[in-house]
Amino acid sequence: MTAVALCLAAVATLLALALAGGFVAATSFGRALVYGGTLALSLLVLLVAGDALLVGAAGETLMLPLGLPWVGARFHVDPLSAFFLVVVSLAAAAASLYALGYGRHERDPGRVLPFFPAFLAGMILVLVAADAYTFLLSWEFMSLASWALVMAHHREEQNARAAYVYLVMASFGTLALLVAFALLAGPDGHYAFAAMRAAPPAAGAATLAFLAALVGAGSKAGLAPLHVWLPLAHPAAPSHVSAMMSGAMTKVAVYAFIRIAFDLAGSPDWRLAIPLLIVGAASGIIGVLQALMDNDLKRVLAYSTIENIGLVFVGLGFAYAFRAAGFPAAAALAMTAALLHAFNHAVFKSLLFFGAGAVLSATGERRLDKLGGLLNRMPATGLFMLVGAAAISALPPLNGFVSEWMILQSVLLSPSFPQWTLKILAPAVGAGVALTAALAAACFVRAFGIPFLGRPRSEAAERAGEVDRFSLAAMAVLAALCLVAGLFPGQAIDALAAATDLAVGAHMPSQSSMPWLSIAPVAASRSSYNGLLVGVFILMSATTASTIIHRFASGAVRRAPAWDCGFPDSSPSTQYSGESFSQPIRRVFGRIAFVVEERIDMPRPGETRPARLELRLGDRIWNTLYRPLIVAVERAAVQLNRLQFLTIRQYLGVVFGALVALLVVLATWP
Amino acid sequence: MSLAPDATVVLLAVPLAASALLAVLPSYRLSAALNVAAAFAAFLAAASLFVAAPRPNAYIVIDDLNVVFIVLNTFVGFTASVFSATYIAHEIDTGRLGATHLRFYHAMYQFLLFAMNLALIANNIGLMWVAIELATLTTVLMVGIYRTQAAIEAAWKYFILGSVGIALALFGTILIYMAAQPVVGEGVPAMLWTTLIEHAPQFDETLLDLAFVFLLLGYGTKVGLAPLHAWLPDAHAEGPTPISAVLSGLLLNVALYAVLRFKLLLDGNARALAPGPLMVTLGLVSTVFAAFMLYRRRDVKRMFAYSSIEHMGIIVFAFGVGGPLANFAGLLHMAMHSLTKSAIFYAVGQIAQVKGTQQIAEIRGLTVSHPLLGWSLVFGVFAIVGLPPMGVFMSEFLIVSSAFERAPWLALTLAAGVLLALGALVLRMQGMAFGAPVGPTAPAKASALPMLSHFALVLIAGVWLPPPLVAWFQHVAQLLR
Amino acid sequence: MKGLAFDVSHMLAGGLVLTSFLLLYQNRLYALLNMYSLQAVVLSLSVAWQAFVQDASHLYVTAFIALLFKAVVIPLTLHRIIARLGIQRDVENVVGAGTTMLAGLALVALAEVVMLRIAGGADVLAREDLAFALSVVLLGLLMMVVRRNAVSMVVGFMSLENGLILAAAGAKGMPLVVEFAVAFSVLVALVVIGVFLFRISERFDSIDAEALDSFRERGR
Amino acid sequence: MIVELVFQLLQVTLVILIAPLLTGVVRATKARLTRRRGPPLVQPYRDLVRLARKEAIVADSASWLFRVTPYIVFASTWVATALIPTFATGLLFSWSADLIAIIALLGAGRFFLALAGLDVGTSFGGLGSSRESLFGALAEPAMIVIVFSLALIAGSTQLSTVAAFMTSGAVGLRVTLAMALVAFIIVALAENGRIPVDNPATHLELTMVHEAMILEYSGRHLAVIELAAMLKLALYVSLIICVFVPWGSAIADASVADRVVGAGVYVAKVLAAGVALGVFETSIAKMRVFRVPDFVGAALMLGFLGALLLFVSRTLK
Repeated sequence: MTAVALCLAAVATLLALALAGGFVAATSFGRALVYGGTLALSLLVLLVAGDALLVGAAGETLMLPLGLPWVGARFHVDPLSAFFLVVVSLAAAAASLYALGYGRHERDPGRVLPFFPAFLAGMILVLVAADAYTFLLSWEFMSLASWALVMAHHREEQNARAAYVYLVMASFGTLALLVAFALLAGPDGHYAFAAMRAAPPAAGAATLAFLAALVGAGSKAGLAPLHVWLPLAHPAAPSHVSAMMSGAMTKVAVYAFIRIAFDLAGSPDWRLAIPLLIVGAASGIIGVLQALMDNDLKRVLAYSTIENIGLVFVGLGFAYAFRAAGFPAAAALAMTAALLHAFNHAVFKSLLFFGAGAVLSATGERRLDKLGGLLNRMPATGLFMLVGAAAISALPPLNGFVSEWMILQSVLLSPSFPQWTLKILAPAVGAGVALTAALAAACFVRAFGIPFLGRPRSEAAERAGEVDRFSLAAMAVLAALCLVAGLFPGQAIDALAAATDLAVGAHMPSQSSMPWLSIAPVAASRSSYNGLLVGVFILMSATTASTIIHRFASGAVRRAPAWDCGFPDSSPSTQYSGESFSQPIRRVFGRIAFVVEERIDMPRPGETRPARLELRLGDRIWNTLYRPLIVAVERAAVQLNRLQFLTIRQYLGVVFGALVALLVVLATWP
Repeated sequence: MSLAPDATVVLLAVPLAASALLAVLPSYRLSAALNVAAAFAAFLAAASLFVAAPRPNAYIVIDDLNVVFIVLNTFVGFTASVFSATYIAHEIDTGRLGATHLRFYHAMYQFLLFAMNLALIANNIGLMWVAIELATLTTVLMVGIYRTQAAIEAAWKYFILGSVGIALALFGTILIYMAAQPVVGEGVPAMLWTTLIEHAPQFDETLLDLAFVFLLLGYGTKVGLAPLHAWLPDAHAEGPTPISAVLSGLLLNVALYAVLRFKLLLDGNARALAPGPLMVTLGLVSTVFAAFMLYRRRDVKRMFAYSSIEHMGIIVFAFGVGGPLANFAGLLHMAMHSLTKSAIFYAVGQIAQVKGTQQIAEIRGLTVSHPLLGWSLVFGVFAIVGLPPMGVFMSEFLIVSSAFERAPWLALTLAAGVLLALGALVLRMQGMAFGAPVGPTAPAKASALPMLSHFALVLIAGVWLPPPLVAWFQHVAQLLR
Repeated sequence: MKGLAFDVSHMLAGGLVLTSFLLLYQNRLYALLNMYSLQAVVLSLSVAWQAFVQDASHLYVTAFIALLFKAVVIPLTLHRIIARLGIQRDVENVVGAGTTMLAGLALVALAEVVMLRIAGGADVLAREDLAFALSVVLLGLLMMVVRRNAVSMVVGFMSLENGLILAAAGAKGMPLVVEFAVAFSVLVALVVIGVFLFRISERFDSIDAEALDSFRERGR
Repeated sequence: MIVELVFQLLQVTLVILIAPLLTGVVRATKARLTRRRGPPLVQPYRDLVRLARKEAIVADSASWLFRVTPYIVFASTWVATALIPTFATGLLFSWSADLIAIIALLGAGRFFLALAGLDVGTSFGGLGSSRESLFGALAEPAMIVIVFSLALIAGSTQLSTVAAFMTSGAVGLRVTLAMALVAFIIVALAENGRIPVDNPATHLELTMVHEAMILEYSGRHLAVIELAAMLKLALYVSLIICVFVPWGSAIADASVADRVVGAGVYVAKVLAAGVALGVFETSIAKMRVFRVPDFVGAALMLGFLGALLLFVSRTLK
C-alpha cells in the first residue's frame, strides 16, 4: 500500500476507534483500547510518513468518490505533508502513551475517549487532503473534535467560555481559509490543489489569498492578535489533549499556511513578507510576556505556544522574503529553521504539558502560587520537566537552541535584500527574536522554578507523589528526543531537505557530510554549530570539575535550615511567588502588552492590619480589538430585537414599506 | 394506464382521503397510525416519480425542479408524522390537548400535506396559489391549537400577515397572466407553467418585472424573508412541535419553490429585470438580521425559527447569485436545511416535553441528564451552523466560494452573517447541553428514530452525495441558470 | 362600442379609487362600513360591465358574489359585531387624515408611473384598469397600516381585495376569477370570525404596545 | 593535529588559570585607588582553595538541582570561554560553536543559577533570580544585536573568523564598531554584576542581585560558583580583546613561537583590562535596580542603531 492509502486506513481505524470509545468509555479496557489503539496507529503513521519524508518521492494522488461530487476527495502525501505527519503522529504517539496512565484520573472518560482518536484523525486528514473541500472539512472536523475535548470538563464555567471562544474563532479562521481557497480556485471552482497549482491566480487575487490564509491559519496557530482563544482553550482540555493542541494542532495550522502561501498562491511578492515578519515577531513578544505574567501553569504553556508559533512565522517570513528576492539558499535556511522549530516545539511543548498534567494529577493544582518543592517529591517528572524547560529556553545543547540559532542565522543574511523596508525590518525582527528567546528563558525559570523548587506552598503540593509509569515513559521519550535532536541537528536538517525543496524550491547543503556532525547553514567559515561537541564538552568539563573537587576537596555535606541572611522564616509564603518573580519584568514591559492595574492598600501608621497589593492584568488586544466588537454586536442585537415586539399593524407597515420601496425602485429604474 | 399518473393521484388523493377519514376517527392511536401510513404512502408515490414521471397536463406538471421538492416534502412529512405519533400522545397525557383536538390535528395534518403536494405539482399558477393559501390557512389553525393567549396571538399574526402576502401574490399572478395573455391567448393556457416558460421570451418585460415584485413579496412572506418574516418566529414557537418542523422543513420550501418558478420566467426573458440582485439583497438582509436576532432569544423554538429565517436568506442569496455552482448549492442547502431543521425541532420538542419548558435559561446539562437528546442537540446545532462533516457545510462552502468570485463583498457579508449566527446558536447550545443539569430528569417518550435518520442523512450528505442525486441537482442548477 | 366600453370601465375603476380615498377619509366606524358597501357596489358594477364587455358569463357570478357578500352581508355582520362588542366607534388614526390623504395621492401617482412603463404589451383598457387596481390595493394596505382599530383593519383588507378582484376581472379571459373571489370571501369571513371570536381588537391592537413590552419580552 | 589539540587544551587551561588573577587585579586596583593596601593578587586563589576545603552546608529544603547547579554553571561558562580565541585563532574546535552559541551557553549558566536561587525557597534567593532574569532578558538581545553588527562587518559569526578579520586591518574605524564596543561594555558590566549594575562586594543588601542568588551556597559549591563567575568576567574581557583589540594575537597557521608571544600579549591585555575595570568601578556609583533596565536598554538601542547603520551603509557601497 502507498503512504497515502496507509494514512487513510489509519484514519478509518481511528474513526472506528472513536465510535468504539463511545461505547466502552466507562471501563479501563476502553481506556487501554482507545489509547493503545491511537498509540499503535500514530506509530504506524509515523513510520509511513517518516519513510515518505526521507525517500522524498512525490507520492500518488488518491481519489475517493467522496466530498464534492465533481472534484472528489483527493489525498496526497508529499514531503511537506509527510514532515507534518511526522510531527503530528509523534506528538500523538507520545500523548497516547501518556494518556494510558494519565487517563486513569479522568472523571468523565465518556467525554474524552471518543473524541481523542477523532481529533487525531482530523489532523491527519488535513495533512493528507489535496483538495480545498476535503481540506476544510477535515480542518473543521479537527476543530470540532478538539472543541469537544475542551468541553470535556464542561461543568466549569470558564471551560465553557473557552470552548465557545475557541469554536467561534475556529469558524472565523475556516471562513478566512474558505475565502483563500475561493480566490485560488477561480470562477470555475477548481478546488483540487493540483488544479490550483496548474492555474496560478492573478497577482491581486494571490495577495488576497495570502492574507486570507494568514488570517485563517494564523487564527488556528495562535498568531497575535488572533490568539485570544488559545490561552483559554488549550489549558481547559485534559493535559494530553492540551499537549496535542499545542504541540500538534498549531503545527497543522502552520502546514496550512505553508501549503497555501508557498505552494498554491503562485509566485511570491516581497511585500507580503512584511506582515508575516511583523506578526511573527509581535506574537513572539506578546506571547512570552503574557506567559511570564500568568499564574496558571498550563496557561503559561499555552501563551508560550503563541510565542513559539511567532518564531516559526518569523522563519517563514524570512523564507518567503528570500524566495521573493531570489536567494534560494537563504530561503532554504529560513524554511528549514521554521520547520525544525515547529518540530522541536511539538516535542518540548508536549513534554511540558505532560509535566503540567502530572503536576495536576499529583496535586490537583495548576496555580503556581499553590505549588512548590515538587522536585523533591516528583523527581523524575521534575527532571523531564527541567529538560523541557531548558529546551524551550533555547539552551545548548538541546534542540530548541538549534532552530533558534538557525533563525538568527537567516536574519544575518538579510542585508542582501534588495528592498529598503526589509533591510530595516530584518534587524528589528532579529532583535525581537532575541528578546523573545531571552524572555522565554526567564519565563521558564519561573514556570519550572516556582512549582518545582523552593518549599511547598500548599498542603496539596506537600503531599504530592510521583506519577504512573506510562506518564513517565512518555515524558522520558520526549526528553530524550529533545536531547538527541539537539545533539544531531545535521540529520534533522537533512531529513527536511525534501520538504523545503517543495516549499521554497531549494534545500540546505547536505549536513551529514560535514566533519564531526556539525552543521553549517551556508559555509563553515561563516557560522557553524556542533551540538554533539558542545554537549560532550559540557559533560566533560562538568565531570572534570566535579571529579577534581570531590577528589581533592572536602566531600562533607551538612543539612541545615536555610540561612537566608539570618532571617529564618518558617512560612513558605515568604518565598518569591510567581507574581513577585515577574514583577520587575512587568514594570519594564508592562505598558506594551497589558493593561496593568496595581492597587496598593497601605495601612496608616499605627494600624495593625497588613498592607495589600492588588494586581489586575488585562489583555490589551482583547480590550482594543475584541471587546468593542462584542459590544457592537450586543448593541445591534438589542436595537434590532425591538422588531420582535411590534404590533401586527406595525409589521404590516414594514411589509407595506418594502412593497412601496420596491415599486419606487421599479418606477425609477432606468 | 401507466404507473406514473397513479403516482400523482396517490400524492393528492391519499392525503385528502386520509384527512377526511381522520376527521371522524375517534381513537387517537389509530389516527396516529393511519397518519403515518398515509404519509408513507405519499412518500412512496413521490419516490416513484423519480422512476417515471407523467407527462404534464393542464393540472399537473412533474419536472426536474419540483420532483426534488416533492420527494423531500413527502419524506419529511413522513418522518414528522412518525415523530408526531409518539409526541402528540404525550400531549394528551399532560392534558394540553384533548381527543377532539387530536382528531382535528390529524385531519389537518393530512390536509396540509395534500395542499403542499398540490402546490408543488400544480401546473396552473392559479391552482398553485390556491394550494398555498390552503396550506397557510391549515397551518394557521394548527398553530393556534393550544388556544393559549400566546398561541392565538401567533396564529392571528400569521393569519393577517399571510393573508396580505397571499393578496400580493395573487396580484402578481394576475399580472403574469396579463403578460402572457397577448402572447399565448386567453384562457387557461396563459396560466400554465409549461406554456409560460415556453413563451417567456416574448412577454412584456415591464409587466413581468412588476409581477415579480409582487410575487417575491407575496410568496417571500411565506418564505419568511426579512422584513416580511414577522409571523414566522411566533408561529414556530407557539404551535405543536411537529408543526414547527413541518413549517420550517416544508412550507417554507413550498413558497420558495413558487419564487423559483417565477424567477425562471424572468430569467427566460432577456429584457426583463434580472431577479438576482433583488433576491441577493433580501437574502442578505434576512441572514444578517436573523443572525443578530438570535442573540436575544430566550425561547428555544423561537430561536431555531430565526435560524430558519437565516437559512432561507442563505438559500435565496444562493439562487440570487445564480450560476451552476450557486444554484446547486442553493438546492443542496434547501434539502439539508429541511432535514436538519426538522430534526432539530424533533429534538427540541422532546427536550421541551421532558423539561416542561421552552425557556433556554431553564434548560441545562442535557448531555448529562438526557445524553441522546443532548448530543442530538449538539449535533443538530453544529449541522445547522454549517460545521463539517455535515451537509450544510458543503452547501455553505459552495455558496460562499462561488459567490466570492462574483461579488466578494456580498459573500463576505454573508459569511459574517453565518459567523454571527454560529456565535449565537453555539452559545445557547452550550448552555443547554452542558453544565450541571437542572430540572426534571424523566426520560423522553417520543421516538428518536425520525431525528436520528435525518441526522444520518445529513451526515452522509456532508461527505458523500449519491451520483444520481448530484446529476439531478446539476441538471436543475443548469435549468435555473 | 370600443370607446364606450373603455370609458365606462374607466369611470367605474376610477370610482373604485375614489371610494378608497373616501374610506381613508372616514373617521367613524359606521360611516366606514357604509362607504365600504358603496365600494363593493361600484366593484360589482365594474365586474358586471367587464362581464358584458368581455362576454364572459362567469364574471356575472363574481359580480353577484361581490354585491351580495361584500355590499350586504359583511357590513351588516360587522355592524352587529361592533354593537355586540361595544367597540369604540371612533377610528384612531396613527397619522392625521391630511397626511394620509397625501400619502394616498402619492401612492396613486406611484401606481400610475409604474403602469405607464408598461409598453404596448397589454391593451390600453387592461393597463388603465390595472393602474386603478394597483392604486386600490395600495390604498387598502395603507389603510391597514395607518388605522389602529381592528375593524378598520378588516375593512382595509377587504378594500385591498376589491382591488384584486378588479384586476382579475380586467384581465381578459382570465380563468379562475370566480374561484379567487370565493377564496377571498372565505378569507374575509375568517378574518371577521377571528375578530369576533377572539376579541382581537381589544387584545392585540388597541393597547399601547410599549406598556406591554416588558411583559412580552419575557421568554421570547 | 596533536599540536593543535595541545594548544586547544592550553587555551582552556590558560583562561581558567588567569580568571582569578583578573579578579585579583580588579580588587587590588580598587583597593589602591581607595588608599587601602588590599589583599594580595593571589588572594582569589587562596579563597577558592579555602572554600573548597570546607564542608558544604545544604539547606533542608534544597533539591538535587541545588547541588548540581554549580557544576553546570561552571561547565557551561568554561566551554563558552574555551571557544573564544584568546591568543590564537583557528583552534581545533573553534568551529564547533559560534558567537551566538557562546551567548546561549552563558544563558544556560544563568538559567540554572536562577533556578538554584529559587531552590531553597527563601525570599532573597527569589529576589536575586527574578532580577537576574530581568537583566539577562535585556542583556541577551543586546548581545545578539551586537553580534549582528560584528557578523555583518566580518561576514561571519564565527569568532575565529571575526578575530582574524579584525586583525587583518581591513576594517578601518567604523561608527558601528564604536557603538558596538560601548554597548558591549555595558552588557559585560551587567552580565558580570559589576558596578554600576550590581556590587560584587556587597552582602545583606536588598539591592544585591548575583550574591542574593548564591546566598545559600557554601563550601565547595560556592568555590565552583565563584570560579565560574571569575571565568565569566575573564570571558567577557577576552571577548572584547578578541573582537576589538585583536592585535598581537596569533592567526590560524601561526608558528608555535608566534603563539607563545600571542599568549603573553593576551595575558598583558587581560591584566590591563582588569586595571581599567578597577578604575572605572571606583569612579562610579551603583545605580538603583530599576534604573538598570534603562542602562541595559541603552545598550540594546546602541547595538540596534549600529546594526541598522550597517544594514543601510552596506548597500550604499
